[in-house]
Amino acid sequence: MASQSRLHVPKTPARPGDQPDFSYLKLVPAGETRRPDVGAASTDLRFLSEELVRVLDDSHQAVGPWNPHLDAKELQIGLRHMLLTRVFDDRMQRIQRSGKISFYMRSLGEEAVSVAMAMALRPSDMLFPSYRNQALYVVRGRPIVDLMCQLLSNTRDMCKGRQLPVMYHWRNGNIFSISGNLATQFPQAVGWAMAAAIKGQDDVAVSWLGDGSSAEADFHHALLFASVYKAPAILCVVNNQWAISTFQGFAGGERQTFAARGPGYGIAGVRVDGNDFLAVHAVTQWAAERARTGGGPTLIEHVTYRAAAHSTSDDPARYRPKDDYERFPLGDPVLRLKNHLIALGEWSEERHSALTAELEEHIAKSWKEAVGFGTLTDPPRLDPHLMFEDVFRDMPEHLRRQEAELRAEQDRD
Amino acid sequence: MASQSRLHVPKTPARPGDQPDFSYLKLVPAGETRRPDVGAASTDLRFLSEELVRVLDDSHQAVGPWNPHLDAKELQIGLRHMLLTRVFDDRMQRIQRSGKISFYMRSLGEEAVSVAMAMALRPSDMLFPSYRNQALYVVRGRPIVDLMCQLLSNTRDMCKGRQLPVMYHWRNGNIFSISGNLATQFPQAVGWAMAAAIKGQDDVAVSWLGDGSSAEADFHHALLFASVYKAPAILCVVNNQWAISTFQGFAGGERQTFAARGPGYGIAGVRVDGNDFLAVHAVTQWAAERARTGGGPTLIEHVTYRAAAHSTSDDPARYRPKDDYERFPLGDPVLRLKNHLIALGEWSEERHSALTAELEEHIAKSWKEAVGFGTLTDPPRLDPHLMFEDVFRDMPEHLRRQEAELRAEQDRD
Amino acid sequence: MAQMNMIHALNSAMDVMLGRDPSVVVLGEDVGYFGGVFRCTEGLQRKYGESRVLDTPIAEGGILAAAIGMGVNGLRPVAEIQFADYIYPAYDQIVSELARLRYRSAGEFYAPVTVRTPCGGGIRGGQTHSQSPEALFAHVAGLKVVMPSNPYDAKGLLISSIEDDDPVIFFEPKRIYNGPFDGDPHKPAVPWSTHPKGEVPDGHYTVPLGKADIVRAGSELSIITYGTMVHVSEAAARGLGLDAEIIDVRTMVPLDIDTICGSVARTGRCVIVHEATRFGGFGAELSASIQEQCFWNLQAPILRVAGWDTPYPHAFEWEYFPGQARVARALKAVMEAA
Amino acid sequence: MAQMNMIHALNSAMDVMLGRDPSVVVLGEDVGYFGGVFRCTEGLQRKYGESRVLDTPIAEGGILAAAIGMGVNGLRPVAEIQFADYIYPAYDQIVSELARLRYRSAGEFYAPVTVRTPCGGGIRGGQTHSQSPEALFAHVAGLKVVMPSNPYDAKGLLISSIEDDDPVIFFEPKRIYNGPFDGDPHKPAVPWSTHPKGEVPDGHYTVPLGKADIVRAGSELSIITYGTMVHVSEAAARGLGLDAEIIDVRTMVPLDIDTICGSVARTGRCVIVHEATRFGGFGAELSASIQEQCFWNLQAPILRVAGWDTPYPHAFEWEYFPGQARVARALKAVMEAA
Ligand SMILES: Cc1ncc(C[n+]2csc(CCOP(=O)(O)OP(=O)(O)O)c2C)c(N)n1
Ligand SMILES: Cc1ncc(C[n+]2csc(CCOP(=O)(O)OP(=O)(O)O)c2C)c(N)n1
Ligand SMILES: [Mg+2]
Ligand SMILES: [Mg+2]
Repeated sequence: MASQSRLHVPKTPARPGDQPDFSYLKLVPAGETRRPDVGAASTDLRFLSEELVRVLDDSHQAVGPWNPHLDAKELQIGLRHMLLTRVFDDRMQRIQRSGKISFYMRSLGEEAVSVAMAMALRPSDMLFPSYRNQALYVVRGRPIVDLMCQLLSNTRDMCKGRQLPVMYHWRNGNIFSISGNLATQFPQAVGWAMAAAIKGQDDVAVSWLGDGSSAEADFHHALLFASVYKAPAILCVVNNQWAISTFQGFAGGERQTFAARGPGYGIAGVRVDGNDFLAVHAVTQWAAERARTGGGPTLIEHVTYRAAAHSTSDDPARYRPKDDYERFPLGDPVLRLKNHLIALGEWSEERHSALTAELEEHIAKSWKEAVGFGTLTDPPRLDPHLMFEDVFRDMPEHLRRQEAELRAEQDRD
Repeated sequence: MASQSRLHVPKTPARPGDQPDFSYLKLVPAGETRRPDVGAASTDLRFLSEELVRVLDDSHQAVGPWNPHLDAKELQIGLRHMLLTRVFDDRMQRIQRSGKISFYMRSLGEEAVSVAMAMALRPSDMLFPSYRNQALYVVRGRPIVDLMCQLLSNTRDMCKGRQLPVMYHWRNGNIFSISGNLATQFPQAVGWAMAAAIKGQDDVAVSWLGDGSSAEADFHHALLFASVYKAPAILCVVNNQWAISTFQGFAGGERQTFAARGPGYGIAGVRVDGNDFLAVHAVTQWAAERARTGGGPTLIEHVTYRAAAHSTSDDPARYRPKDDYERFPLGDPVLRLKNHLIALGEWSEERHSALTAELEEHIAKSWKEAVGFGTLTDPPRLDPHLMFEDVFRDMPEHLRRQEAELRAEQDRD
Repeated sequence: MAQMNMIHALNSAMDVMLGRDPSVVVLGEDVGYFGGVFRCTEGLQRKYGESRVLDTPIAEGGILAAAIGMGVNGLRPVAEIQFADYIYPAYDQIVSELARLRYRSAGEFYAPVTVRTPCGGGIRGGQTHSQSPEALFAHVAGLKVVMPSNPYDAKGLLISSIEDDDPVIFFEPKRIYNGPFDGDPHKPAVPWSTHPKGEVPDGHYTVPLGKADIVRAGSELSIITYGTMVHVSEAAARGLGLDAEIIDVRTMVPLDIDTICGSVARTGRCVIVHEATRFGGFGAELSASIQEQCFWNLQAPILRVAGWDTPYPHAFEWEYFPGQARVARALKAVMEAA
Repeated sequence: MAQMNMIHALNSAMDVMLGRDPSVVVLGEDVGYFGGVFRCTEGLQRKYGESRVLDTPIAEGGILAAAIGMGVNGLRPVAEIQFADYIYPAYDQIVSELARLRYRSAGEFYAPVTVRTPCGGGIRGGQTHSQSPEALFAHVAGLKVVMPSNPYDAKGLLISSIEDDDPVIFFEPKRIYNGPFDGDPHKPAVPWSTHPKGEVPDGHYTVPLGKADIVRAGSELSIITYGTMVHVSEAAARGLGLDAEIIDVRTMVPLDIDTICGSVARTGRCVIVHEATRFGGFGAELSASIQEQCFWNLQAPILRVAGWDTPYPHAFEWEYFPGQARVARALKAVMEAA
């Protein structure tokens, strides 16, 4: 039966044993894509969804109309945030193997997406992240120790032991709670933005999901509601080419960009080099200003690459070439910003090594502090009865009784 | 609070008391839109989703590259199907008022969409209609009596009394069962088309939903799966401007056409004058050939108008101008085809009145026959125990016991 | 005080809350300009504006997601799902998000969303305008579930639901929107004006969530029911001349199990009545809990009267609907047992 | 005969059916090239090709809709939902469409879709990798609902499900994919090779839907359970030295109530055990039905042991999970009663 099949199945460019192949990636040289007025009609912006906004060229210079002209200090801060995120991820990955935390997800290779965007936004803008945007916490200044305590589900865990590692939240930092269910945050961000418009707030809602997650119904709900009510929202598809083992062609990326979905719904769509700190920053500024001035939502596709395994439960060697990432044409976001700063004479290998060492030291110290508040396996431990709280604002009678049952059960042990 | 609101709310062009206003409708003169090769890449077809395919001009002539050059006989058959549908709808509407049937939905003003499409397709193509495509049954030759028996939930009801009126189905006619839940049939049609491709079948799946229904998640599921697997499917948004009381702007039609969603997903999108029998026929042929030759799916937006109330439970005078339809720029599909045939010298007012009389007679006779098999209120009646069948292929024990309980309950009465 | 049917009472509850609390918004399909297909929101958009009473796209999942986001941003959304039969596209946002947001964020985030939706049969609506899916929500930790049986409770419970910081799924038995219904479709319809609970205060008042109502005190057996079936049960018991204690559950979550078990402990006999399909319906939870707590008081098996385990059939509505005959059979069986 | 764990057994069932019946297709997220995140479909795409074993977009609603359409066009789709916690986006297509298609079309159309999905906790998966939502499907008329507790049943029941013309929701308790689990996380893991039901025929065989399995005959009380809890219940009863009759429900719909009530009628005592949250869980239906039919035989109240009515908490997994201690308390209570 399969023999006579005419079903089209998206091609995956390279599997284990194959040569990495990125010929499918439509690239545009840095500086080439036009920067339209933030007030332009979405129907005049189609080119933004099909080209590729880039600022950093191959000789590490910032070029073209999208150059945000950030001063060196800001770039150095950005580099530091990206590096800290990377060092943190790297350490947590190794610690998970040791069994002290049950699960972890790295953002290796995608740090610019979260860092440049968070830096280009206002602290009062509300962020609805996926599980791979940990750098947002770094930029907004949440102590790493707090994140580690969540990973450890220990006595200082912001989630009171209820959530899987990396499912952070931070009300005072205006970062929404991460759901284990993909894409649900996307239309919620639009609802938040609608409320902002209703209340006359200036703030923008920003949300992220992956190329694979864009297949979920909530992606459509988000674009549709954002379009209908012109909600002040920035919706990001982080196209890192992979959804666990599945290539982005299976999410509809084979014949069309993800950014192009925007114009289809009558909203602006922008395709940006997600590993180009300056380009991401510039596009974010543009979309935020557009939203704040009543221009409505923007869909941003970040073209990047998931350099690490999907999670600590995953082994990419099973489904893609080992050296795939080394061949990725858009390179590494940390390296590219570093080289740009060096080209500007504002950075050096020495300073970079020094910074790396300093951050590793900081992470190591933070970890020591965090484990002092307990781990999943070692005391001190959270009181299990926290399990019954926050199901409702006030604990109803049936949960009080179950709590009592548990107490009795434990007394028997 | 509302005072300071900045929320954009889509405009509804005219409400009761206002002058009808169709200035929002982007029109293109008949004959102007290009007819590309059926094998063209979806990315080169964007213009089809933004312009408007039209064949019949204001002087009732068939013009331009999309003219399907159908012979007069075929046009007369099309006119007959449309007229029969209209006469049937009209009679059922009046009968519902008399209480003999519990509910009805007319397709007044939209007859060309179903008739021209069904005539342009093969009998083996599988149709997944909404509740406003009754003309498909007329074209495929299901006796009107059978439809009436369904409306009456009588002893000849194809649904065995289980479904609300108009929720027809016809396996041997290759017409899928209508669900009361909007849009669910859209991705199911794509699954059917995927199976056709897997089996190496030549047949195409065709589905319809309304402008309002296109907001449902299943619209997105359908376009996405159709795009990923290049399924041989034709997906139609029947944009009749209204979703009960809600204008199509609330479904995302304010700044972009519905057809434009297609290119956003990398599939062909065509916007067609849904009241132009010839244009609908031509576009359907094009899309069907494209699908059969491996070109993949097409999204068709039919620009038309819901001339009648949403259903017998609705009163449009509450939410739109009484004379809105009379001012609709694309006119009436029956009248337009009739005038075209007259212009061709292939039809006349006399023949039209004669045909109308003949069809009214046919409907009246059919109704007499149908009520002979019982009505919702008058015997003969279906055996209520049919209620327990077809929940599963074989009736499980717990339903046998409930069936017995019902029998006992009825004996007590 | 005024005479109100359930539609007026629900409309009045939203009117009162929109007026008192600027953070309250109403959204849903056809709820704005049109006032809702059942007229429950009639006049509210004219009074409070297009950004307090919003017409939405036909996307139940999007409506719920938007409501959650609005709730997180300080609004108090009241979302209407046009028919309970159409709530499933929103099921993921309700079950995975709305119900668990407060829990997973350790109380930092929550969305005080009320979801109003007409449920139940008896209106010739067929399989997609007649469903009673309350059990599919009552099983989900983090949701409150409510169903009123009269205008007075409808307004008071809806105001409580809107003011409540937890998510509430508010079911409205559409068969009794315009008047109480005793299960006999052949009798002329009775308006709410004939019923004491059709007397409704104009202003703000609440009926607390989590409290069942003893509709009729009695000694011979306890009938535990809610929604339309409260009226059918009353008629059935009256028909048999039984001194039944009839309890209107009103709130399925949190469940007022003490009032319910207190009654069964006294009467020793219990019949549970609901419209939803029987297998795995909410009656199963009631039966199981009552049996656990009142086992030693029971003089007869607890029986459940419910809809048959089939989709809701259009032509056989009155054979499907658990009317007086079906309730009466169970009442007799329970009285005759021992 | 071969030694298989549950993953091998499920893989073998799909392999056998793909080989025997050209209309069988397998589809889901990561099920193709990769072989599934739990490896259940490993090797199948290589063996049967990309259009018999399909990788899909991450859209559970789309996967179910496509499967329904394929089923209508003569295929026999086996759809995998990566975790039961992610089945809700497909809930509308399952409840409104798959379950009711045959009924609403009077038998003209149906879709013989099997939905496989890993369920249950015990793997440190937190609130979105640990759920047991079977009650949310068992209440829906038109769906068959299955949950195996060992490799032999898993393969036989999955083949029956795929061959069945009705839709089947097939839950796989992921905690026992690799070995039976008695509820004690501190003991070293035991492989299926140590268990008689780890012996599985290589070829085609079926375990019929709708038949419960008396895992252990006994006289003192009946334990009604399924999935992982079969093993926890056995251990708990053993620990108390009770001569318990343990019944593995296996198929929740259609339910083998006669075998269950036959047992309870004999023993007069009954404990129901499942992992899902207690309120409105499937145990409520079991308790209610057993009580209705066995009331006069019962010497003690039927008790339910279940997960607490909260989301599944990551750090408190073993306080949440209904382990031997919780089961033992109920067993003692039921034995001591009277
Ligand atoms: C509703 C839902 N379906 C499936 C999953 C399982 N799952 C978790 S991550 C993932 C892949 C997501 O890929 P992508 O969206 O590209 O994000 P990335 O991991 O690449 O950042 C899947 C299938 C889930 N968490 N939720
Ligand atoms: C899932 C779902 N939500 C809501 C409804 C109620 N409803 C029935 S028809 C309709 C309007 C549909 O409008 P449109 O899609 O434009 O089709 P038209 O009636 O104009 O042909 C609505 C809201 C439904 N049947 N199903
Ligand atoms: Mg990805
Ligand atoms: Mg419409």
